[in-house]
Amino acid sequence: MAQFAAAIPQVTRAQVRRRREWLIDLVLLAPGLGYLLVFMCVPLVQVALRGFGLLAIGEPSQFTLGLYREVLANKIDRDSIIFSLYFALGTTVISLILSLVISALLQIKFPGRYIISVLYKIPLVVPSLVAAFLVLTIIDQGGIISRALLPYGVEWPELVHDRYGLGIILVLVWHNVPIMTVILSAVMSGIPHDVTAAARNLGASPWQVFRNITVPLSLPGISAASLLVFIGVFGAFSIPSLLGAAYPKAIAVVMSNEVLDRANWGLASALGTIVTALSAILLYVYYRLIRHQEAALR
Amino acid sequence: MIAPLLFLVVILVAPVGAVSPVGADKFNVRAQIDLSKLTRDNFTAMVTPAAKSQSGLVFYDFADTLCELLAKESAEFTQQTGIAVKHVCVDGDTATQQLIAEAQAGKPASADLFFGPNNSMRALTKAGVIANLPLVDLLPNATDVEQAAARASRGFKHGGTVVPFHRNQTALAYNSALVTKPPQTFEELLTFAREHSGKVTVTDPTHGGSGSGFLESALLKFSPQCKDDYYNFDLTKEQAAAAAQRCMAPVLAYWRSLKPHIKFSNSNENSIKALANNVALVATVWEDDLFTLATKGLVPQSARPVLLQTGQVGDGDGLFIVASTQKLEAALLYANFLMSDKVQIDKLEQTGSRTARVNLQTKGKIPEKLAKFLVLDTMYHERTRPRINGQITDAAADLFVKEIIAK
Amino acid sequence: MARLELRDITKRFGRAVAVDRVSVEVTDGEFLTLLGPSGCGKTTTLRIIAGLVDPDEGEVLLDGKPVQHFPAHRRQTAMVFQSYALFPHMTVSENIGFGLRMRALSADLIQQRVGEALALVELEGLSDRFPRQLSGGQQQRVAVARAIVTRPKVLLFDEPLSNLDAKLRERLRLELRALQQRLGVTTVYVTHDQAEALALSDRVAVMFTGRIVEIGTPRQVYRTPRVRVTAEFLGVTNFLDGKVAAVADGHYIVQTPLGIVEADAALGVRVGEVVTLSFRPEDVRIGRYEGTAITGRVLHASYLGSVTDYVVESGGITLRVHEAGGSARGAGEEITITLPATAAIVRGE
Amino acid sequence: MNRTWAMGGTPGRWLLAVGFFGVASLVLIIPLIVGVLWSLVNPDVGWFPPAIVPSSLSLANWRAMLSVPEIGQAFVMSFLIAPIVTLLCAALALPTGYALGRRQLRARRTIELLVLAPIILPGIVLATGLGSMFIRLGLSHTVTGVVLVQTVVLLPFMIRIVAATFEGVPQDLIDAARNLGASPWPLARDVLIPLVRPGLFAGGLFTFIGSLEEFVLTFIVGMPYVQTLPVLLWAYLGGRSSIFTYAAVVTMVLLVPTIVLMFVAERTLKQEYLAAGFGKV
Repeated sequence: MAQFAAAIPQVTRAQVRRRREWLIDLVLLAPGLGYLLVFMCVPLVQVALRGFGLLAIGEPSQFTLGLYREVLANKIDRDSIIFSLYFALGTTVISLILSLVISALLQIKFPGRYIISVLYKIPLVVPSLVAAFLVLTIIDQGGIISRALLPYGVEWPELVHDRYGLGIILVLVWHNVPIMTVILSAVMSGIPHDVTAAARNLGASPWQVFRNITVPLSLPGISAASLLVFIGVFGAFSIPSLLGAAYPKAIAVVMSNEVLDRANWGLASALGTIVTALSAILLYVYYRLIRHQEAALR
Repeated sequence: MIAPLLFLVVILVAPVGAVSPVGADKFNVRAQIDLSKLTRDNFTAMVTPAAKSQSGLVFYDFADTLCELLAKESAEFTQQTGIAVKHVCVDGDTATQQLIAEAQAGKPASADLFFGPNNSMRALTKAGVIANLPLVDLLPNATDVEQAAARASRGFKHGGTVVPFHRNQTALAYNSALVTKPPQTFEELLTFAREHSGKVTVTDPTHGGSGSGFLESALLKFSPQCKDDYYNFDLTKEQAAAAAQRCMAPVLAYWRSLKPHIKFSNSNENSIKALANNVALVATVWEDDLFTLATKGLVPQSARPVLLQTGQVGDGDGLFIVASTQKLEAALLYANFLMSDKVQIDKLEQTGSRTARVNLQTKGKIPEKLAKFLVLDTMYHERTRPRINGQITDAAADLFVKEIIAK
Repeated sequence: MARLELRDITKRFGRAVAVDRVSVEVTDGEFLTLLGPSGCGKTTTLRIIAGLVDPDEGEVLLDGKPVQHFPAHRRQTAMVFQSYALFPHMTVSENIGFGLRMRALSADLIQQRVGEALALVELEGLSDRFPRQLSGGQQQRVAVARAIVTRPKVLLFDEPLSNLDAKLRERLRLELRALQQRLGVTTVYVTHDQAEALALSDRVAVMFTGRIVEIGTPRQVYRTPRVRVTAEFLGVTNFLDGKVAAVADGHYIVQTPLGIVEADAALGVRVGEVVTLSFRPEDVRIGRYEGTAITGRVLHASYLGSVTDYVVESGGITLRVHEAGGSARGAGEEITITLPATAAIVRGE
Repeated sequence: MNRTWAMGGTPGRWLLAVGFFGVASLVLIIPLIVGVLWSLVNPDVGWFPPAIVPSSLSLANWRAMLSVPEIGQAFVMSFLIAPIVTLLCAALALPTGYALGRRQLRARRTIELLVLAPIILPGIVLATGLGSMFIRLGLSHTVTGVVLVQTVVLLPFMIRIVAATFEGVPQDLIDAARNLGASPWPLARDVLIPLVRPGLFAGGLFTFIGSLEEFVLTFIVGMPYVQTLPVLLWAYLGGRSSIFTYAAVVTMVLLVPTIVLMFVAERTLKQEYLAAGFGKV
């Protein structure tokens, strides 16, 4: 065996080995990636094609840009995209600020920290629909807060089904703060104590340490978390469908109406492609930015 | 990597051949019994034996308010007959699309019976989902069905294949503890809204029948000249859109003055919730919705329904047998059960859903403490109006969103 | 017991050459140390011997038989890792017995040999502890026990002492050497610590940038390095350029700016050639003795305990000079020093 | 002064603790109590403003909900689907996660992006594609279909957690085992698997809870036949009809098992696993 192997020239042997390694990789990757290829990529390709009138369901297939023209010409669809971008941005910014503060404070030892570090994860396992219900019972007109304020003659503003999507943002913040906090706490606890101690030693106040040391060193986590939350919220369906105003509607709600109520797969696909494309652009920008960022931190 | 992927795409999207309807040349449904011999009189004798051998009926029920009740009634039917029924609460539009998609794909339908939204019946018939049996003429319990509702749904003439199971009524609801004199005309409503700005809630017409019904009532009031079009059910989609365009102007004018003082809600129930939370003093509702939620303690005792003098539209929804069913006889038996006195009266008592059966005596069947959530019988008969051509409503609603809501 | 031979081993990672045509022979029972700065390829070479890394070219021979195609688990080498690599989920005795279990030995035999190994590293009482319950030194012993218990043909050490404090390191160094000699097992030891290499090894192979630049006994590589980097790496040294003036019975007479210094024979050096001499600070004596004595001025003195380290300037050239003990000469003081009788000629930049 | 406050002298620490618990009760505990109260509202009396606490409580809503099979079926469906999805994800993610965590892959970036995609893709887009595809495959409205779509969105978390766990096993330990004579199978059995077990457990728990929570895909692919608890909750929250009291009942039925599960397995939900699942992009 060894002699046989020795007889083969070195280069070929290396190639054989490389091919074998590649085969092993392939076999190992096949279950997971194969699954995703079949059940994610295929439908996505279908959505993309259907957005151009191909593979149409219930109508003749024909290449057309009409669906996109329809979307862009329709103020309702345009408004829904803008509305989704709006509450995604709002949710991301508010969640980021809150979770930065929470994560930073969680780095400090205080009585009951362990309980808090368990409690704050509850929203992670609570379905967002449950969150919607719980928040509704609190902040809706007629919710607990408005009832508590009634005797004082304070009129509680409309926070649910309102035009500014405040209820949507509130529930999404409730749900996303823990996710962000998990990511940010992990990053922050990775910052060596020496570094912050050094900054303190050089005369920085706690706030200055937070601003000049903690936040910059957490940037990779901050950007990743923000991206995840933003894209996730941008396509959110259940919360906006329950807490949204009659107008404008979130893009996902418009899509589901097109699909479920009108079986208008073509238009929904065009909208879906736009949503995906916007997310992809964002992801691309993120990677461009992160490359610089990472290079700087290394 | 790309090639196999494309291959997969092709395989998975290859169109499935349309399948021709099953059954005899006259009926699009397969039966054990001879359907051509079936009449109202021999119904029970003919259907029952065959039905007994069939079990596992699937019944799609789209009405939110009836979901709980019909689950119980289904269980009772099973107990009586031994025929198991799976009662599924569905979203009307979704289920419609599902059944159509299944029919187009040549797949057996997920449901054997569908109690569905009446404006879906046109599309469902076109797609061959509805068994072409004139249930209204066959079911013994359907003898006394109101003629206006028997053979058409929302203007679509189905010839009795869809039996009217449930009648309902759009209305205004108000809080009688805070509103002594409820608005009874559109003008009074406008005045009321101006005096109590933000305290009137209207359902978005694209999000709930209480809203689109209100829109139809407004069309009837402000553009009476279009009445012929409203009730012309032979219009094409384009003609309907043109009619809506023509008739909407005064309605839009009214709405422009009303809009600053009202709030839109995005579902029938949210309008009622606004009332319950004291956010609204007046709201557009379905009468049976108000009633049902009242039984669950979600409507304050002081809430009352009222109809505008110029009329508000009422409607109803029907149920039909799905053409691809393998359990036709059991489905027939079940449909007849749903039209029975007991179910129809339970329905009224527990959910405020009116019946299409004119001879059914319901007087005294409503518990005293719930009767106040129904429109008085005299007012109902005087002010109810049939719903107009649904295609006009759809076109009008689109215009409404564009001109009023999105502004 | 075995003889290990590497022939022209080359390993590239991407475009970087980690190991560059390394050839070396380790005789039966010999203790060879691969010494070099980090990144010189010594650990990679060790892993190639263990079969954990596949060489791109070259052969690994054990008792004359090529083994480079054997997977790691059939190499019959045992390695002690820098991190110890103790299995955190196994007790001490389970860790030690792991290799024996892999060889499907009987339970009794495993127990017996684990017991012996524990005794050998003096850890008898700790057999049921988990690694995280042990001190660093104890973990190190477990790692050693785990390696020797399989009775490997070749024992491999990858900087096994680098995670210990200085005192413990020195003690374990002695223990390791004693253990190796008792077992008589062929050993390859990787380190960047020159003192460790000198203390432990039969021979030291000095590696730079993937190559073995010099190999010899500790004495040879320290006292008479042939290569400039070796001299530099193995402690403080003085370099002095000069011209070969004459050759006499295997000795060179080299004329340097500071005077005549003799050098050991080196291959291929001709009279008239300019060479670099290397000599250690302790070879320069303070005071006037036989040989070339010069005067210089102390620029800087630091007391190191066993010696005092002086930086001495003479004729524009600075030299490092060590004097045993702690006589206190201050900066600026004029002193006389005697250059060493012999120095080594080194090559290379 | 400043120092005491922010860096936590003793008073500062107590202040921080009080603050945290205050916020936690406001955003977690009070909503839960209000949720419980809503499920106990007496339908004959109701709970209207300005009452802060219902004047009369009853179990009528629970009785009403439990008298129809709907909620029981949804419960069974949820807890039937979740373990199947978890097992499927584990089976698919183990080899792939291993490859990502431990092997040198040539197209690593692409593969990582592919695995990331379902996490950041809006569920509704996937649902649109899968919905139409499953109708053609006859998988719509089936448990199989729902299991398959949930797996699409949960598999990436599993793969990422498994990969991170495998990655976290020091190469030295693997090398040591091989060096000590472990061939691939004993290596996996005696060293690798015991070392990654906590990670696998965390991934499994994560997937299980994820499946219990998943809504949009289940909704679009499973409706109306496959109704899980979140779908039912959506229905009662206004998706179908807005019946707050019933929604409260469903909420409790859904919430209690998940929170219990979380507390039981709190230790496995370590930050690093969670961060691996959500974190790096």
